Amino acid sequence: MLTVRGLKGGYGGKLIVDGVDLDVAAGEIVTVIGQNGAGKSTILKSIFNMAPVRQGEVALDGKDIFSVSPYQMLTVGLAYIPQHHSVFPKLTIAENLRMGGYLLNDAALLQKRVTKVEGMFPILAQRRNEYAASLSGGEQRMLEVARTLIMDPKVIMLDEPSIGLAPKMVDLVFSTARRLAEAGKAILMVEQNVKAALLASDRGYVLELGQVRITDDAKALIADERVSRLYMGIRN
Amino acid sequence: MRLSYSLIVTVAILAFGALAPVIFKTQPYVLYVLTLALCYAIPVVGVNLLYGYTGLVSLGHMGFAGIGAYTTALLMKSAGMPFLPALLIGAIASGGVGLLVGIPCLRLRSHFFIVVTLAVGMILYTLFNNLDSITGGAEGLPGIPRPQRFSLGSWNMEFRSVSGFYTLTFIVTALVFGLQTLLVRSDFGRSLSSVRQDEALASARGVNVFAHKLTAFALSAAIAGVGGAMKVLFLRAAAPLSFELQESINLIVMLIVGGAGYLIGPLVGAIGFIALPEFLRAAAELRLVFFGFVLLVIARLAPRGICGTVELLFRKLSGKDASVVRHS
Amino acid sequence: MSAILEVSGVSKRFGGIRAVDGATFSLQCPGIFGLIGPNGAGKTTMFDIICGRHVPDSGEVRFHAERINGVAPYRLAREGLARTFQECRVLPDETCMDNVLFAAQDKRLGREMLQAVSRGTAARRNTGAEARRLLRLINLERYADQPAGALSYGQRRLLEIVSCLMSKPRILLLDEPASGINPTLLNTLRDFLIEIYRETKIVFLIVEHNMEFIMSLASEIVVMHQGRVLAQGAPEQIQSDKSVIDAYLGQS
Amino acid sequence: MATAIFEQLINGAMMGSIYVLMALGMVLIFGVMQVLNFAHGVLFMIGGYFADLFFFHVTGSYPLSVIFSMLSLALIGIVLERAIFRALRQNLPMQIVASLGLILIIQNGVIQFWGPAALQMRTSSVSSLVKIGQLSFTVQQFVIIAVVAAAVVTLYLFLMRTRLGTAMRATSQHPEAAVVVGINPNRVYSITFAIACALAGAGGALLGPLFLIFPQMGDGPMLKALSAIIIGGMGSVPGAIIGGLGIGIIESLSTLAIPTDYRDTVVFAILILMLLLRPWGLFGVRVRGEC
Repeated sequence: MLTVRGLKGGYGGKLIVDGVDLDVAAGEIVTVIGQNGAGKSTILKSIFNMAPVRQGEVALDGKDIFSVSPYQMLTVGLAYIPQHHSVFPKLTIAENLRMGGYLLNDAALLQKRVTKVEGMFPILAQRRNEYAASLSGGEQRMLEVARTLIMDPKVIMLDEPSIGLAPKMVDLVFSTARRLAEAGKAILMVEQNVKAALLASDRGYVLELGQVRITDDAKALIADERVSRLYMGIRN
Repeated sequence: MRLSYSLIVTVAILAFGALAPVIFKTQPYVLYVLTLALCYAIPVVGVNLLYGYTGLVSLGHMGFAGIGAYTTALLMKSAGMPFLPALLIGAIASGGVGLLVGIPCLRLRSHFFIVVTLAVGMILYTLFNNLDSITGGAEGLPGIPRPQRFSLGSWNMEFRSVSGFYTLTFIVTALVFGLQTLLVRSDFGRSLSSVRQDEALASARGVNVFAHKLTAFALSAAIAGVGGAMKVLFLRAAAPLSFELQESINLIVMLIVGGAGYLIGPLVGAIGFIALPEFLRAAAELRLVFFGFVLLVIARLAPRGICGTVELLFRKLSGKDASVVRHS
Repeated sequence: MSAILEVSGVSKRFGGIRAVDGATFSLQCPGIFGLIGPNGAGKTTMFDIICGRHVPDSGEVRFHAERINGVAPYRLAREGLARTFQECRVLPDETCMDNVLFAAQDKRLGREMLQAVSRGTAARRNTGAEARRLLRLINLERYADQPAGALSYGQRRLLEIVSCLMSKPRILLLDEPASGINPTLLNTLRDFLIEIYRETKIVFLIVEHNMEFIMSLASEIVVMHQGRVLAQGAPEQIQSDKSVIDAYLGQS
Repeated sequence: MATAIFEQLINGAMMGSIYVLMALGMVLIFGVMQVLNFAHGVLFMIGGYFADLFFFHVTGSYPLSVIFSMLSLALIGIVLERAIFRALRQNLPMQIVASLGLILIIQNGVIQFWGPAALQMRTSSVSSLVKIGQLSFTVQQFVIIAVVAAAVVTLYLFLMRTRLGTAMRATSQHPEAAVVVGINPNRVYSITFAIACALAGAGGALLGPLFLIFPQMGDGPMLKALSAIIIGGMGSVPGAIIGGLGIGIIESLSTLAIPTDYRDTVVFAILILMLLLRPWGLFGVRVRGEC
């Protein structure tokens, strides 16, 4: 589904991601872990064409989407949820969802998609006329996922979805990701919460200083000694 | 090479300035326009100290020039005070008002600070226009005496004639430019420049950013006051119209076109804006339209005015690296 | 002998989030100290509190037994606290030499005005030699007269550190010096830091993500997690500390 | 006394409406693009000149010439945004230099093209009077208040109900998230500028017939509109509306107490007090962090 070859990216003169190859198949959850500053977020920004300095190839279903402008990525099926809260705080939940479908100019289809998504997240349906800022951290995360699903993308990239959430909410986020994968979507996650994320994923990449050091099945990585040593800066 | 380059330019300007009365003996009109340009160059130096070196934009600076002008004019006209003390008190008055405005307003965010200077300029203009008992209201203050004769042994100088007053203005302008050079090429100037480039870094290195901004603002207001006073003495009348919003905008136009952050930027800008068009006989409006386009070019392509472009060309010709060092 | 830097019970909230929550640690003697912790542990906020950029809601920070929390950054700089920035800030329009000399300049308004009148250049001349020596140390001497804006990111990072040293600080705070630096320059940076530590013998406090870099450089590590100090000790001890590994791998 | 107050209230509401038109334009541009457009006054002014041009030379009908004037200003707005302000979004000093450049070009261009003398635009709505008690007002005054009220409601509905309006609000609240959901920021910026300049054009076209159309007619209203958006709270649309109306009414009522020459000073004194005591304004959100 999503293939990335030789990706380089950075900003402010700093080259942070230095040649990364990645693959995410449909129905699969792939997680990228590594200490922060290793370039995890920059990978997603570079794929989505939001990093000022970038090189390499990005293809979705074999089609090259490297030079697609960021606000058109959804039209080719690639969605991205940024790290910090990306809801529109002073828009209502319903308006946030409508903005999720900004690119749809068919009102009926938009309404159909909104009701389908509200079905998946009942909390959003009940409070649809409240401002998004009134939601809790976890609920805002749900709204972001729901908003992204309006365009029914093939690939969804999540930047540290569990950050700042209570454990109960973290499980909800990862189970939702699993539900989406089972529905055939490809999920690429970047995570700080290593153990919980790997438990919920199929495959993982371990990143250090902008390069992939280890790639393996998620279960294998959990048991892999090298991961914790790498986190502690011990040269293996 | 760097020092000699700016030394040559300075000596050349000083020589030409000093000899101007002789060169243009037969054309008093040229001297008239040059004097007017110099009267404008002085407040532009004030704005240069503020924007060019400290990074603060003030849209009401002719208001401070007005305070200096009216103070000096009243002291000379009613109190009969000689020129020098009256000018100094005028400068202190405008500098003082600058301090009073600066203390509360310099802590505001840049958007708000600019709007406050605009509002202060407007309020000062309204006061000049309406305090009839003091400023003579809309008609202004006529009959301002020229400075008395100044004699040194056998050699004496009178300021009634255009060339006489030109020489006086030239001396005052040279002193103001000398003050600017002293301030800029010193530890104080370096701290101001650090405030312009990166306030957080400046304070992390020990610069009291607020104190430096306040000092720069008060100094630039005082210098503007001197400029206002000279212009009023030259025209022998103080009218509110010469201190309204449009005039404050002209100061910034002159600075930006001349070259903000350059010592001779204000002079080049003032001559270019005031003197040049007089000789080209272009209609006033076309001149301003032309300057409008020059501003757009500067805003978009960000060359640093005439001085910046000249330096860039100079560096390219001499093959040195094209990047520009500001306080040349 | 009281500790050089003492942080006791410091807390700071931004909106709902408790960035720093009662952190306490102290640096007793000169040395290179690392301050690490997973994302959102509050180490950057802690760093900014020590530098005076944020005022803590509660608790105290003492530098050589003097209370410094709430003191303005420019006063701290004059007290001998020098810091670098995460985004690496230099004066882009000034030459490298002027950047370094400016850092050493006495920035009290009165002194500056005096110099403007007296035109005294003795102060600048004396520091000129030291400046050239340090520039040679980071082989930037040939760029002395080039504007700092033209340097590469790594070179600007070294110039920033040299500028800090020029003001003869009693403590040097480095904010993620290794981030975005290519491996070859990283060794130059490590050797340079070791070299200047040997020369100055003051406290270096380095906030850093690059574990391999900080573990090989620091003599003592402070680990922060969820706004509190989780552990403090020698690198080897920290690397094998179960609670630290769990903190990083998200067993929180 | 009551009739004098009532008369000033009407005048205040009328002038306040003009300030609202100008303030709405400036607050939209600032809210969505963080650009402070000091040249808004001259755009307001050429709105008047275009209305005069269309009225005398193209269509005889005043309403049509107002609409044509708004359309031409919208076009000018798109060109200005594209050529000048889009690149200056982070650079406040250069925004000012560009604005000053525009002021010089447009103001002196108008003097060159139309001549310095003021234009008289006698429309029917100005000459016919309305009698209330023993006070008489020109119909134009009520036309202005009505048109501005309609403009405010239309703008409100546009921002709240339409896809594009919501996209504009979204971009001003969270630019990165707007891009992520597929909103093209450049398109939003040019539409914002088009609307803002059209509103300014409407202001000029409405005020022109009542007073005179002359090159400096936009300067005063621009300064009042600028004060309005700051007092109302930078970036807050309701703030701009209430700020604009408030200044108009306070200004007119103040003429009962103090000489009319000090009318402007009252407004600027309030502005400075507001900036010192409550820089984030009535409705603005308190922005934390170093000032």
